[in-house]
Amino acid sequence: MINRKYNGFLDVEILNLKFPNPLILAAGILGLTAPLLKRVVYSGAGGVVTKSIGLKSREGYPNPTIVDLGYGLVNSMGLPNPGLKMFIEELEELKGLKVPLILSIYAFSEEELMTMGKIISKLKAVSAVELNVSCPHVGGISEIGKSPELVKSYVKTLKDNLSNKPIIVKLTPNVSDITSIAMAAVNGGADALTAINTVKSMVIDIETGKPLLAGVFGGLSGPAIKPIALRCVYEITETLDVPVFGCGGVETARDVIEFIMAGAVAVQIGSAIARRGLRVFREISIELKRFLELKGFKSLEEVRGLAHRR
Amino acid sequence: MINRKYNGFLDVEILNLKFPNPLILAAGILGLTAPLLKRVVYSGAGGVVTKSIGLKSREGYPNPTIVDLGYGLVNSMGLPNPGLKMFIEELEELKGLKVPLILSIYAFSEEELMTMGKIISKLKAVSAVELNVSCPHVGGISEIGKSPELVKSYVKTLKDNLSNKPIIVKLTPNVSDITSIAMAAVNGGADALTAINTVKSMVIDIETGKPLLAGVFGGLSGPAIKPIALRCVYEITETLDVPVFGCGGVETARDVIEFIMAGAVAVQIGSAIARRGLRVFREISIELKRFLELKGFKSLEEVRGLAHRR
Amino acid sequence: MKNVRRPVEVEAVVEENFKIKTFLFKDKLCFKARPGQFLMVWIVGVDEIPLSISRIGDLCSVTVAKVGEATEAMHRLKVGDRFYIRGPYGNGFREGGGYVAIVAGGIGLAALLPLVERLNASNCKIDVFIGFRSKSDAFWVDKLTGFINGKLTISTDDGSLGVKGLISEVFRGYVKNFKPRYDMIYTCGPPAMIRQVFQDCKKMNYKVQASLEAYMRCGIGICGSCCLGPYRVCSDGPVFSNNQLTKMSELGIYKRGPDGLKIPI
Amino acid sequence: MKNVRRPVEVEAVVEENFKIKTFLFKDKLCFKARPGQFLMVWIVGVDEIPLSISRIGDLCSVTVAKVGEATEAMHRLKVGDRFYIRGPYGNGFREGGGYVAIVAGGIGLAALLPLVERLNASNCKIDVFIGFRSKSDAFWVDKLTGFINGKLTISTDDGSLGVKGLISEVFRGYVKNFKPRYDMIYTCGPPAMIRQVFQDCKKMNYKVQASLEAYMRCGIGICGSCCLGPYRVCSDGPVFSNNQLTKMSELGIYKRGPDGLKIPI
Ligand SMILES: Cc1cc2nc3c(=O)[nH]c(=O)nc-3n(C[C@H](O)[C@H](O)[C@H](O)COP(=O)(O)OP(=O)(O)OC[C@H]3O[C@@H](n4cnc5c(N)ncnc54)[C@H](O)[C@@H]3O)c2cc1C
Ligand SMILES: Cc1cc2nc3c(=O)[nH]c(=O)nc-3n(C[C@H](O)[C@H](O)[C@H](O)COP(=O)(O)OP(=O)(O)OC[C@H]3O[C@@H](n4cnc5c(N)ncnc54)[C@H](O)[C@@H]3O)c2cc1C
Ligand SMILES: Cc1cc2nc3c(=O)[nH]c(=O)nc-3n(C[C@H](O)[C@H](O)[C@H](O)COP(=O)(O)O)c2cc1C
Ligand SMILES: Cc1cc2nc3c(=O)[nH]c(=O)nc-3n(C[C@H](O)[C@H](O)[C@H](O)COP(=O)(O)O)c2cc1C
Ligand code: FES
Ligand code: FES
Repeated sequence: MINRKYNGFLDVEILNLKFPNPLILAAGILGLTAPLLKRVVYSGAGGVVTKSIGLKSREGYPNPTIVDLGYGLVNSMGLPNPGLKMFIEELEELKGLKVPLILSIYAFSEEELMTMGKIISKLKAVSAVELNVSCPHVGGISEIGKSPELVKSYVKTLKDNLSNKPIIVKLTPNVSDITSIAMAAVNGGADALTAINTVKSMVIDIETGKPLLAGVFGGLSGPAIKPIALRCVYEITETLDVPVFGCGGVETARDVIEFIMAGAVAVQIGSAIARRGLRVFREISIELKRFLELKGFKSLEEVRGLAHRR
Repeated sequence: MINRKYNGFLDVEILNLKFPNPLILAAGILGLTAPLLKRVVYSGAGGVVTKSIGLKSREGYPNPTIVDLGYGLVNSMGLPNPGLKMFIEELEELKGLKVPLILSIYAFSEEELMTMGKIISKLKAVSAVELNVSCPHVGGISEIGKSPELVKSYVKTLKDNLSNKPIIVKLTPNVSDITSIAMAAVNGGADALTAINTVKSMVIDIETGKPLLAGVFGGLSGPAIKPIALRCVYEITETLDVPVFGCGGVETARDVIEFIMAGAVAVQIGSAIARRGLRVFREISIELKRFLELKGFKSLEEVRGLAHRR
Repeated sequence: MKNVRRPVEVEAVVEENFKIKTFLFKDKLCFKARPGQFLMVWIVGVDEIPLSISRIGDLCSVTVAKVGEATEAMHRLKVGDRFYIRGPYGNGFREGGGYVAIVAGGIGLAALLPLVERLNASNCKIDVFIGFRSKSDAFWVDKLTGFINGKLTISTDDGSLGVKGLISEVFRGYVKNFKPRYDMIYTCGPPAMIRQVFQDCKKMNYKVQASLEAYMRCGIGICGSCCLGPYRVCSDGPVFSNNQLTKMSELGIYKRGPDGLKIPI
Repeated sequence: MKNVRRPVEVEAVVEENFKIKTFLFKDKLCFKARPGQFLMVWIVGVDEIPLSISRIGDLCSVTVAKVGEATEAMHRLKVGDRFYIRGPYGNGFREGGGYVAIVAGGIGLAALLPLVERLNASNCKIDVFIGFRSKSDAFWVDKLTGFINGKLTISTDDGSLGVKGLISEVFRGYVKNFKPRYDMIYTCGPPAMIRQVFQDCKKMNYKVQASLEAYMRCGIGICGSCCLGPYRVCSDGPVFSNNQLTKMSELGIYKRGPDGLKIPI
């Protein structure tokens, strides 16, 4: 499933896609325009996921849309995006990107997904599709990700309408049993999974007594959710033999190692960019190499899944 | 449902029990012996919940059992306790406690619960029972709390075998829809709810590549889970008219206010004791009074549920 | 922590003209702000919007042009009312010595005033070019006169005050004719103006620092709402210099709405 | 952060006697520890246990009696091996001046040695009473001789070294006879010994600081595993003084197991 070339030390091959390093920009973080995505790649990301794109454009929620708690962020962007047709302009500009470009999409119905699948099939720039069924603050989306039946059905619909591109399903931790959802995704035809999206949360402004976020609920990200995300990755990879992208609270090389040891093939990085800036990719790469060398590992593959061995 | 006497400013009456302030010691925190529980009361707690007690004694997991992440703790104690019969000794010593004493219990089967209910019915010292169906790291317990059917059935069994004591059910956030579990608890006969227990998590030691906690999984508590707990309290009180004890990450008076605004009748405090010590109860009480006075509120009741009003 | 929303109380309100008001408040973090930095200002129940810090000191301020719902709500604030701020955000202007020009359009002056004060204090020679739509839109002309030791040029679209014409054109005419040896051009205003000013400055080999605007949500560089070329206005900017400005082909041509759609300017 | 587990490398191992070894390591936080503080020591795959810091300096140490699984695993560690520590935890001893007595039983000496060093350095007069089961259990007798300027009394249960008898009884006899005017009694050892010493000291109106033991998990004062009377040994202690000791009726009578059950001593 995974091939590693040892020369680069950090490069990984997942779903037949070559990632120069396992540090991928997470969905919804900066991924709205081609020039900015290119800059993220130039900054050292091993791959990028776009903002989640729907069939139609969405304005998202009014401000305030983000709260910084120090140990994590709570956001309720509400999936703002220009809609697939307009986003194609950006994707056209991204042809020839040096790292895999993963298009994140969401849909409110299987009909929408069908239409989107057909359009995306023709997009050369797109290396893989990440299906977001897990945004906790947009009604109609999180509900999909909580139901094994819906997840399976949505994934199957996408699979049937998408030619030649692997499907990654991004899972929500806001469920009783993430493994059963993961299994449903795989049964529907998912080639890989991303765990996790944000944890459903809330912040109250005590001066006014009102929910602080205009969207009332938000999603918790950053360090606060790292132990939850690790548990999810571990639970899934304990049962299923499917590539899992670890996501949630990655800020340092140590975090990356934890995720790989828990069974992830690579990680996605979001909130850390607020604290460490875009240089987070290059810096973690260097720290990662140093760690592997120090410990005498010849590749990330040697580290992967270590926590499962007893 | 709740009566407030204005003289004390902070006192609340819940389930016909008078709490001098809304700051209650959370289950499993120090609550293993009578002398220590008395000291917690002496330190200013408005009520105390004991360690979760089972029918039989349990050693819990071997060390290490706790990880401090700075912004939260991950513990996998594994419900160590001396068993109900031996714990009665401690409860006897606690008769005449000046604040409500809530006995936290768990059971692996309804038969066990039946037996426990009958024994507890006779214990004068116990003001109320909190049923723990939510410990994320002990197999057989968290499963109960994830199933509405089991929750309802367990609560009903306890209700049928417990005379004259209110039942509080402590909920897990590790579910797809906490409101449906809350509803099941109420339908089974719960008089109040506590939200939330810890969030299922994991920590990996990157030096060895192994899960750090001997129990593999642990429960995340402290500031990291506050936004999750607030969301749970809000979701439950948006739908149900039942007293809810807010629990998760309370460290300051501001946190208490957030929980009360989200709809909680009082809060439980656990992890904060590691950082602020036992004086946390008295200190928060003072801060709380100051806040209410400053804002011109005459009671906590005026603050409660504010976030639900639009 | 600067990212935590904190309430501030309105200490004074100054009506600058029929649509611009300045709100003064105290804040420790703003006290240490650099000219050109901005705040995310939350008017509860309405919106959270970016506003430049228009005064840095024991009393700080934002200066707000009424253009829509949030700015109208701000204009209703009275002394003693509260609003929330987080920040200061962004890089702010780099201050240099020597001979500089300020080219401002309308409310763009808000971001530039603290800079002018600083540059003046450090004995720069400062020429100011400032354009308004009309005489009634003008503000701070007296303030500027007090601060600068160079030339003050005002233009209005209708000629009701100063020269008639766009300030970018007035500026272009001046530098072409007199070829002043500016060490830096600082500019803020409508994007079309900035585009023009920057292009002219390139021809003259001037160094430019332009403070730009874009739709903002997070203010901390992760949501991507504020992108302009390969940059985030909130955290790579809002002040950009020649190399960066060159890479923003869309500057003054289109901007992006909350949905990321391109809106022609 | 002291609560984060950090690996340390064994720099040297000293075999104190047939069942006690001292492990030396470097650690910045331990360097600043107070005598009487302890560490939670994690031997990966085995257990995490509390151990007193038995030396404070550029090299720090723990001194471990082999009594079960975890301590046996520690005894297998060689120079260059690693184990994890967190801490230092607990209050440690308060140091005073004047004339003091140290009453130690067996491995209890580990917690007391850094204290003796400090007291000696601050020119206290120190009498030491130390009890071992038998001559083969003795350790650090030379070390102590070097440090103290007062009386050194050794006892063994079987009389194979020093006086025959329990050290608590030897101590009782001495103070009854000579009524020395101790300013402080520092004690650490088996709980029954401490109980006895404390009771005798109360009669003599001595001030006592006793370092106690209990089963520990969190080390940070929340799990309740280590309770003794109304106190948590990990964070209210491990060193307790007269008032507190009076409230621990169970001291030396029973202790609590990992399940909280009372175990008679
Ligand atoms: C870095 C920066 C500094 C600014 N400084 C000032 C200042 O000092 N004084 C001043 O009057 N104005 C300033 N603005 C512009 C100000 O933010 C907008 O005028 C304000 O947001 C309008 O809100 P509204 O609800 O009144 O108008 P709306 O009717 O909502 O919109 C009017 C215009 O404002 C823009 N706008 C609305 N919301 C935002 C947002 N969240 N982020 C960016 N633009 C938005 C819209 O795109 C539209 O072009 C600044 C903008 C930026 C990016
Ligand atoms: C504050 C403190 C300081 C200590 N300092 C030292 C020291 O410097 N040198 C030394 O040799 N010993 C010290 N001990 C005792 C040491 O912790 C135990 O000997 C050790 O835990 C035994 O572990 P084991 O697995 O080898 O034995 P086991 O067979 O597991 O148990 C033997 C005994 O140790 C006790 N024990 C086991 N685990 C723990 C635990 N987590 N916490 C407390 N007691 C436990 C058991 O209750 C039993 O009485 C100290 C204890 C405390 C509380
Ligand atoms: C501002 C913001 C916007 C996000 N937008 C999306 C999105 O559009 N689609 C999506 O699948 N996840 C979105 N996420 C979730 C992230 O991709 C990621 O799953 C989560 O933030 C956890 O990773 P982190 O802790 O590294 O941020 C967003 C997160 C943030 C903070
Ligand atoms: C060390 C520890 C032990 C706990 N033991 C129990 C327990 O026995 N029963 C229970 O219901 N909850 C237990 N909990 C959960 C707490 O009661 C509480 O729900 C959780 O810690 C969140 O609150 P906090 O953030 O204030 O700690 C325990 C938590 C900790 C940290
Ligand atoms: S406002 Fe979010 S990146 Fe700039
Ligand atoms: S070891 Fe947990 S309270 Fe002392």
